[in-house]
Amino acid sequence: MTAVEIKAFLQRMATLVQEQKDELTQLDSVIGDGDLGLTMTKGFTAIAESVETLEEEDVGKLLAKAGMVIASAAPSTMGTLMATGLMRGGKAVQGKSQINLTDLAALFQAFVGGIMDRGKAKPGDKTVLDALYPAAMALQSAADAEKSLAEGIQEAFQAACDGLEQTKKLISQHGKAACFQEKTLGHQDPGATVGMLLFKALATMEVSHGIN
Amino acid sequence: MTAVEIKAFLQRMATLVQEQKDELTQLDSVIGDGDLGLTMTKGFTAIAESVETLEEEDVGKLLAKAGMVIASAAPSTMGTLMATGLMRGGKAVQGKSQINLTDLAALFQAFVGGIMDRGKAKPGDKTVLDALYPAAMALQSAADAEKSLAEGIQEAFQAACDGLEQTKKLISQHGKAACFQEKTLGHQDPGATVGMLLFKALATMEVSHGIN
Amino acid sequence: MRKLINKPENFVDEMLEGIYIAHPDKVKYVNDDLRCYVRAAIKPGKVGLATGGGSGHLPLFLGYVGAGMLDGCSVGGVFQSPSAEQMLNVTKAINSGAGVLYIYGNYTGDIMNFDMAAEMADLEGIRVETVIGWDDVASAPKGREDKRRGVAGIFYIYKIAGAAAEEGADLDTVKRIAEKVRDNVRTMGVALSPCVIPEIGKPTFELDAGEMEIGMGIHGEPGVQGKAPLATADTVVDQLLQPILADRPFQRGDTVSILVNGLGATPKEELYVLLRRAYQILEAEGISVEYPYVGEFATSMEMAGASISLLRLDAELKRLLSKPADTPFFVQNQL
Amino acid sequence: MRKLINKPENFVDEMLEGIYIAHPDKVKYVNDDLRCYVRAAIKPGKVGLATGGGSGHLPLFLGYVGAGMLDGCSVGGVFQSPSAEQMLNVTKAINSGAGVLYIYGNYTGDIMNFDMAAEMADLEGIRVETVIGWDDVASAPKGREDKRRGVAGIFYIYKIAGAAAEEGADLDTVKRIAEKVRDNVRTMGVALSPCVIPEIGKPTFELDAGEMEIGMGIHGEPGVQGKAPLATADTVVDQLLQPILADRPFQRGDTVSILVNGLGATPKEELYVLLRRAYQILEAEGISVEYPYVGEFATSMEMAGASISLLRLDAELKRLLSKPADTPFFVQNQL
Ligand SMILES: Nc1ncnc2c1ncn2[C@@H]1O[C@H](COP(=O)(O)OP(=O)(O)O)[C@@H](O)[C@H]1O
Ligand SMILES: Nc1ncnc2c1ncn2[C@@H]1O[C@H](COP(=O)(O)OP(=O)(O)O)[C@@H](O)[C@H]1O
Ligand SMILES: [Mg+2]
Ligand SMILES: [Mg+2]
Ligand SMILES: [Mg+2]
Ligand SMILES: [Mg+2]
Repeated sequence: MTAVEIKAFLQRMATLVQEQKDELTQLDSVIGDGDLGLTMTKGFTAIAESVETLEEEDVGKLLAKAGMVIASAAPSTMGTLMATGLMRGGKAVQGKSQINLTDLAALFQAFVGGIMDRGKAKPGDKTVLDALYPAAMALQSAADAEKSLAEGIQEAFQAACDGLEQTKKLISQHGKAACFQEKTLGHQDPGATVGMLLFKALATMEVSHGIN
Repeated sequence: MTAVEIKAFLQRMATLVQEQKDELTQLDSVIGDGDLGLTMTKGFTAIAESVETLEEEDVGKLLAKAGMVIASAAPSTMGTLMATGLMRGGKAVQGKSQINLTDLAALFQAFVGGIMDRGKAKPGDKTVLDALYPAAMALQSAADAEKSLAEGIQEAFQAACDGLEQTKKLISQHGKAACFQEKTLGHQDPGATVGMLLFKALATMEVSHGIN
Repeated sequence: MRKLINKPENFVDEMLEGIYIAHPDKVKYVNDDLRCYVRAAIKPGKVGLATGGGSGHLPLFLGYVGAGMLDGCSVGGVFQSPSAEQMLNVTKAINSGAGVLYIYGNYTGDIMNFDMAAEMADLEGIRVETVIGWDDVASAPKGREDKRRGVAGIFYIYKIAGAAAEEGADLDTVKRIAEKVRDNVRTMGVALSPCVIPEIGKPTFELDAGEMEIGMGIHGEPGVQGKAPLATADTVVDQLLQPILADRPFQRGDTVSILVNGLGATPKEELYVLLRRAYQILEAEGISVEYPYVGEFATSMEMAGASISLLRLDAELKRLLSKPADTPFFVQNQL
Repeated sequence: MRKLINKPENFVDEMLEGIYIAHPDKVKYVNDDLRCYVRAAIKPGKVGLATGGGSGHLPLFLGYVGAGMLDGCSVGGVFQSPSAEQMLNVTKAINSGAGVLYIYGNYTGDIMNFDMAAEMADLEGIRVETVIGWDDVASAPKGREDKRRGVAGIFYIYKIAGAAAEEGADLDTVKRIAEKVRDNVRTMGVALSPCVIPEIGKPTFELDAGEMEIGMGIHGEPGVQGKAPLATADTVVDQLLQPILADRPFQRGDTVSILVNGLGATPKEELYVLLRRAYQILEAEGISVEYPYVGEFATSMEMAGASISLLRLDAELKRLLSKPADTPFFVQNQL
């Protein structure tokens, strides 16, 4: 993937988040404060707009820049976690103008690690990590198995979807949802939904000349 | 009429006002603040309760006492006007343990005069006076024509009803209604409704041994 | 009803009990009547300032009793006048020989009761003078100022007359100053929702979400223009300031104080949005603003909406407005 | 929406413009960013106190920036954290060499951003310490205090830490005192209506007239017990105080300050009705009350409801609480 494709990915994410705005708001209303649709739309739209005209070939710097944009545009929990993930993920691939599946796996390992550092949560706590962590793991396995980039992304997307589904069986341990405790059982985690969308964006982004 | 009958009159008024509570509130909502049902019920109920056990043969003192009670129990515009009317009307018949039609006419002349002094309104200004003034005049005419007490009261009641009806054609000049100006046209004056009820109470009160 | 109350008929007295419990060093009641509310310590020789009116408007009316402002307040039921007897009792309690000034809003019920109280006070040898607040431009045309309702602008009369009395001015002087404030203050309000009188239990009028009523009174007296679709904050400010500025006494070169008052449910955030626009308009008119006040000064319980008052300042009013005040509901340091 | 606003997306900035216009002698902004809100004059050598958080809670958070309280506040969108960058800019502006203490509420978004800001400030050589308010008893069980939300009780941390800093205490001392306040304050709230975030335009939850939710958070986070029919004011106070008193640290013989806080639409009249009952209960528990505060201290825009906070006082806290403060939103004379 080149910087152009990373832009396409980020733009696809903005579109997906816009489309899912009401659903995100709805999910966050039940076990949170109902702002997630708004903040994610704001944050990813700001990213999409700012990368549009950005002349940047370095994939890492592009992602770090996107992280800084969302940090200011949407400094909510998810906005800040996405910012941290993008900045750390970008740092992991800094200097590259083209990334392969191994790079993408490294990027998301760092992305997830950054979120864990910042939010002090772990998989199973019913957060965005429950979609991101298995997806990052799937990317790594696919890279280790020398699968194609497209295959790796598909498997990661699937893992994210499964992880998201699993959040319904978990009890929230962090953020505004934590005080609902048992009442969060049965509800899909709003943040994990955003995590899943990141991989859906990767899996469904429009590319001019195929992902490579 | 003896003090016993004056009590019956005041008690009848309390009942009528209670029955009309919602209508008074409704009338006062349209061109006022909607409290008239509440204040009149409070005020006349307080009178009814306090005269119940009062050993007072002097009709004048009884009425003055009733005025003092409503002054404290319902110090709204109408409450205060009724208080002033009762006190001034009482003063006009002070010392009498029995009043005839001539006395009743004098009582209501003073009643109306007190209200005019206190509120600085005149008939035609769309106030309680538009029911009370013609009724007091009718009492006076009946007394001059040496009619019976019952006849005089009937004629006064009729005059109050007619006066009340006329208020629909007037524009409010006083109180909270005054700022509506033209918009008060077509609406029956809430205070005049209370004025009419005073004469309805006289005309329909329960008496043990006939009005005499 | 979205209200935290017990029995509606006990509402006012329970509120008063809470106030006396909270501020025993500042206020007390006289005549064993919770509704006869006076400053804990009356300053000897000072002109006494009394007000009174219905409950449901906090901090109006009793909230302005305290150092640098008023000495006593008779407290009525929700939106109801207190009785003449209660006013008399307050008058007697706060009179320390220099006479008493009544300052209250232009409502028939209050006027009649204060007049009765003044007559009774006169019989007891207490000199009483009266200044009635009538700042609500919406409620009567120019030239009929004395027919206008008293609304949030009365705060300025309390504040400035209070400062004068605190300095030791005599009754005639305090009255003159209070009248000057009355003649130089104008208010317009807008309501966005009704409120509920506890004892009535339902709104006295209907106003749907998305509707507003410009010029509505603080008891829900309908505005002069009727209901209209809710406009933007800036448009609303334009609609409020236009009739104020058209009325005298505001002119290019004037200095005014502005009071942006919340009616109850409207948050402070919105009041500052209104203030912003008001400054823009006043600047364009060549009127400069000093001493802005923003907050809840005269409410209608949980009514949503706001009012804007302008007071034209001269040197005397400005000096007195800047003086400190300290009541349980209003604290101001020297400005 | 019963709101006086212009474009929802401009709401916060227009509010801020209004505030800066009204109080130019008291507050200003730095970095050309309206949302980096600081005291107009920074006292040299004083420990800087910074807070920050979402808008929609006035006077929280920025309202406590001023003499005797805080030095700066980064301002977020409605119910949204400000950004780490904004926090850093405020930190730099208020640091006069003695270090900066962050005091804010226990919300993940704020924590992560303040942590990032502290890391960045550290790189710039500014010593930053943090005390997080977590007073809301409803939001996590005893023993998990650090999981509780920060609500109105944070006022006490600002007030008391602010007084200590103003006196010249060093960063460690101010932090120790702020932590003591945090450990001794407890709050419970009740909501009677939802509020509307301008940019969302509809209530984030439903609460019918005649319903209440005990323990609801100030962003509308549902309470622990769910909706219930609205009870009388006295019963509500019982339900609020019981869990506070069951939690440590309140015991017979204690002296407390009480804060009865309105969430926005609830009138002051009702707050005093609540206060009355709270005193009755505390008296029965052998707890004496000094320094009651009643009013709007931490709101959720036009939400109806209230919260009650208790702070256990020792001699040090009492002395500092009694000190004067003067901000555009909160004025207190020496008590
Ligand atoms: N400490 C944490 N670490 C990782 N994710 C978290 C943490 N706390 C909350 N989240 C995620 O954030 C989501 C809520 O995000 P958001 O609506 O932005 O929060 P808020 O409105 O409280 O700022 C939750 O659904 C959860 O997935
Ligand atoms: N100055 C006045 N003189 C006589 N009657 C008046 C005067 N002002 C108002 N009224 C009467 O009072 C009625 C309203 O009474 P009330 O509801 O008690 O007033 P408020 O609620 O304003 O105290 C009006 O309908 C009118 O008949
Ligand atoms: Mg959220
Ligand atoms: Mg009325
Ligand atoms: Mg309010
Ligand atoms: Mg409010």
